[in-house]
Amino acid sequence: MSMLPDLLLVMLVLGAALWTVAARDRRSSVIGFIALGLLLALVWMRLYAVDVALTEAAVGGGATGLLLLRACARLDSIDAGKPSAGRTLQLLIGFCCAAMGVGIAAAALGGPDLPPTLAPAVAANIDAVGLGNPVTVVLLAYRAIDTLLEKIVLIAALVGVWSLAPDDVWGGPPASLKLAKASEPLTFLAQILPPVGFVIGVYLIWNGADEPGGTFQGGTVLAAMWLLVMLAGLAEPPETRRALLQYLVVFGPAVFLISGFSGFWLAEGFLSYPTGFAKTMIVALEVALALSIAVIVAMMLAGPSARTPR
Amino acid sequence: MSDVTTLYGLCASGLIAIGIYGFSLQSEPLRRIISFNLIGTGVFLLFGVAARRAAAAGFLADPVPHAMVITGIVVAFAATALTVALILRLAELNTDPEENIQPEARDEKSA
Amino acid sequence: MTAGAATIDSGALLVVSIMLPVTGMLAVIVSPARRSEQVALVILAASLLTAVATAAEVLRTGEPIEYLLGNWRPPLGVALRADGLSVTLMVMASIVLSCVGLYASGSYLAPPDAHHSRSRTVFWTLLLGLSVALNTAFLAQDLFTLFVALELLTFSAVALVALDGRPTSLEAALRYLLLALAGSVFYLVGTAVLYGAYGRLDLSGLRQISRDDLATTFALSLMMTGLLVKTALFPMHLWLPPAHAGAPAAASALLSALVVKAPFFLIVLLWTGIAPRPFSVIAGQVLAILGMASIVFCSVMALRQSRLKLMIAYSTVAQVGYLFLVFPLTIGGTANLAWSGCVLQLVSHAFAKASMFLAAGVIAEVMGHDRISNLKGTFHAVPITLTAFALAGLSLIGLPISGGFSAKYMLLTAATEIGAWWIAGTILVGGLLAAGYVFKVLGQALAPPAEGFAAARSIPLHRELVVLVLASAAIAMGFLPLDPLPFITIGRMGLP
Amino acid sequence: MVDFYFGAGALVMILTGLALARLLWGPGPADRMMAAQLLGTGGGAIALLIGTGSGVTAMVDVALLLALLAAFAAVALCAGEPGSKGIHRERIK
Amino acid sequence: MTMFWDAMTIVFVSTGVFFFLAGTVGLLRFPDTLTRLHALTKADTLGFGLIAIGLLPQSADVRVGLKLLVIWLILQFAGACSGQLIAQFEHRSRHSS
Repeated sequence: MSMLPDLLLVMLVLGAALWTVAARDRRSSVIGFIALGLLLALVWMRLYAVDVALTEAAVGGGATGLLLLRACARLDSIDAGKPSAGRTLQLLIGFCCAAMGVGIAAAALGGPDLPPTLAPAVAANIDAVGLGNPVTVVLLAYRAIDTLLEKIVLIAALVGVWSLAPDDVWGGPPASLKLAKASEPLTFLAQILPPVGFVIGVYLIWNGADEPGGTFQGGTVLAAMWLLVMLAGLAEPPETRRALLQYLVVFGPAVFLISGFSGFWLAEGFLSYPTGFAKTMIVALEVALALSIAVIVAMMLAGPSARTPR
Repeated sequence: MSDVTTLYGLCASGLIAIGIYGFSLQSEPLRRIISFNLIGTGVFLLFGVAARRAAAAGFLADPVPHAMVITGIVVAFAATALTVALILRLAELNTDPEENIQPEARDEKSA
Repeated sequence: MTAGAATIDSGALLVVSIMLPVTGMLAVIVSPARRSEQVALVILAASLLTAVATAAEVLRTGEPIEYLLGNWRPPLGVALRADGLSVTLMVMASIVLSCVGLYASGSYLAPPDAHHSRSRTVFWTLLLGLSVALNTAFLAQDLFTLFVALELLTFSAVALVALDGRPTSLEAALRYLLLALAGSVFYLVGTAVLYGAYGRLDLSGLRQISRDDLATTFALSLMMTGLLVKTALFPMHLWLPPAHAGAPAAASALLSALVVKAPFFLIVLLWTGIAPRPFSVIAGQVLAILGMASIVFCSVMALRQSRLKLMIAYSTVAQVGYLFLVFPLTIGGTANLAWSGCVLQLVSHAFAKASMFLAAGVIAEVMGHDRISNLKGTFHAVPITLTAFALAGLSLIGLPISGGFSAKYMLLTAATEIGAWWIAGTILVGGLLAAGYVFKVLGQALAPPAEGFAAARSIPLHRELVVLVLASAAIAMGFLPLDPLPFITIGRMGLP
Repeated sequence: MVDFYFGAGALVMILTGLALARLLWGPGPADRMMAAQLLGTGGGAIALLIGTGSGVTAMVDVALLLALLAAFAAVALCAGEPGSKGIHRERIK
Repeated sequence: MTMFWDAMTIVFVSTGVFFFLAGTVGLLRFPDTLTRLHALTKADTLGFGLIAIGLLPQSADVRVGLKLLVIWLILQFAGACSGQLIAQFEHRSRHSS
């Protein structure tokens, strides 16, 4: 009995994936992908990875979904898709991919009977950090360098997105997100939901220290709420050259960097936290990072500048 | 419990295979980046399965791969955003060849 | 206690070499466009100093420098480690980055008649992004951290390719991005399988416990395939020529000289560090065969190009092919010589290729085009640049005295000593073909200018000098003794 | 009780799956937007049931996020429908 | 006492699932978009509410219970608004084409 939901879930996931690849038009494919993102949130819950489930729901269902859907709307007038490969080639590639899948399954599942794990090491050292959520401890203490570099990756990608603006509008605001068919229910939604979403986002960030949640999940929720306001036309995206915006983008990573270097003097080296203050510092860091993430994610979705700066 | 992880391991492999199939056969860049995301999702799921199999020390799963997956999801999102921006800009340039010649005219329209 | 203090100090060098460009990136974003160049140049100079200091420290002690980030011991934490090979590459990368920075400073990215702050801000931010990514790739000792570094490298490089905003560049950038992403995702599949099998991703740990089983073999094959796509080895090289040729000259120089080398370095890490014995032998053969195919096929392609930048880009694929010849050559007793040749090829190609792309940039600006058949009078217009081009060409062909010569000589000696005549033959054929494409350009460019020839634009002297400095560096590598280099084996696990 | 939760969860999953398939095939944009709504309610219910069944207390947070994003996704789908925001149309006008 | 609460959970959750069933049947059987919309938004939101109420007695602490109610409120609100949105969208696209 306990396997039944899992079996169904796997079938649904694979079905959505097949739909995403095979769907005739672009938009259906994107919606299949969004559905997949939400189903995966359930899968992650079954694998006891609630932090990942939250991230997958926020990113797969929310951020990536909006990104791809807006792209669909913009691409509509352009191309209708090209002829696909011949049937023999399709079969051949399909066969290769199936073989690859079998290989990966064999390699991943044929492991040792007693799987190796870092869980005991995480548990043994978690008291030194003083947080209740082991995933946050891994992200901001043991493997803090990955998290720091990930923020740099986000910034590089944002600069990459911004760089696609035409020369003459560089520094100006991105194209307005306001829906052409904006209407009263939308405005109403955009007035009521963001305060609720804001509280939920802050809750996720705050809660992340001890329970599932954290910076990226919370930050993305904040970004989603800002975008909702912009979609309803209640606010316009800011100019990318605005100093406040640029400082917000670098604020979180800069705080991370400073706290990392302070470890040389206050603790045992780069990216280590002074004993007793680790939790305080990590929570402060999470708040700063979430703020930057919210701005970066929202600006990535808004796209490059499209109007001349004032 | 190992049955469940086997099931999800197969699911992950299936996702990767479907994703690679889509990635290699589709010609439209937007569809390809969606397929890339499918492969990525499958890979993250592999990490998740490894984490669940390695539950120990009072944890229901090994938290280290979970942290890696979160980082991976963020990176994949950044990749998708950059690709989509490139696709859109390219499409824009291909439809409006006069794009860079009449910036002022465009401005008035969008204002 | 003093010994402990000393290690902390030298370890801090590793942290600084990654975090300095990070700081620079953040600073460039918030500083106004006209300041971005100064900020970046200061950071680049400081990075170069850090790299040299790190190299000096490794050379002085004869020991690798290791640093545990956050003081967490691997596999839980992530370690940085600088050994002979990685500091060599770090110094190389810093030199090339600084030279390209100098070349791009001043007028290059800022034509007075256009809104130039876009390309300025973007160029300098992402130049520093490349620096972060490369230094992390050379130092980090964890397969997942290396993945993040590879992604940072890709994003920075892609945006640089798209910098000039022309549809052709954007198309090349898009193709590059999609293939590079496919490469990273293959790498990540392998990483996931390895984590499932070993429960850790730190290199030193994996090295000790890696087994010869299905999971390891499969994972490593996937990872290497992904990295091969990123390093653009035949037959996965198709994205490279349009991308490298479409980028602005300064960016092309970085892409060809440095960006394709990071994935190669990772392949070396996997091959020497983790790969179990029977697998590594087979993989080594396969890699070498692909390398040989790259050399022959892409040299011919380079010969057939009519545009200068495309020719140089194809030459990159061919020259990177030489690096892969090293794997089967390490089996015999000449391993050390082969590795030295490989490293020398890597470094001298970086200098020569950077110089060549920058020279192509100067030539394109002076002549107003880069069609090889129409380059008469180039020498007359920019003698320094063309001298540099010729010197860099010598190194690519492998004529003495040059870094390329020493590198190919070492590889050739190693190949003949173990009787690998097929590798030796390819090296010679590759040299001949390279001579073909280099002299094709030189023959045109050295010809006297046609009637009424006038340079389209004059070039500031400092830029021509930078090109010459890079080419001279490639030549200067040829003055190293033709013996195995002891420096690169310091602390390198898995090297003989 | 665990079996009951899982059983109920499985049932909702089948129902949601069927409805999802219907909506994906559905002819118009409105059907697609309904799919988002469905994933919020259905997905939320499944999350709660399965979460309670497996003893994961934090499943409420997942359900909370799904509910919040369902509303967002409905709006996003509006943004993705033809004619709602085509930059080219806007310029041609 | 647990027996009583468990029974309550079973009753409410089962009714909730029944409403999901009704919603899905409506979705599959009803002929046009607006009636399908009606079936879906009403039945599913109600079904979710019943399931949430059913799970209330099982929640570990007050916070979890509160969150259950908040989710329901959000869903109701969002359902109402997006229902309106979808209907308007459908209405306009019918009249424009």
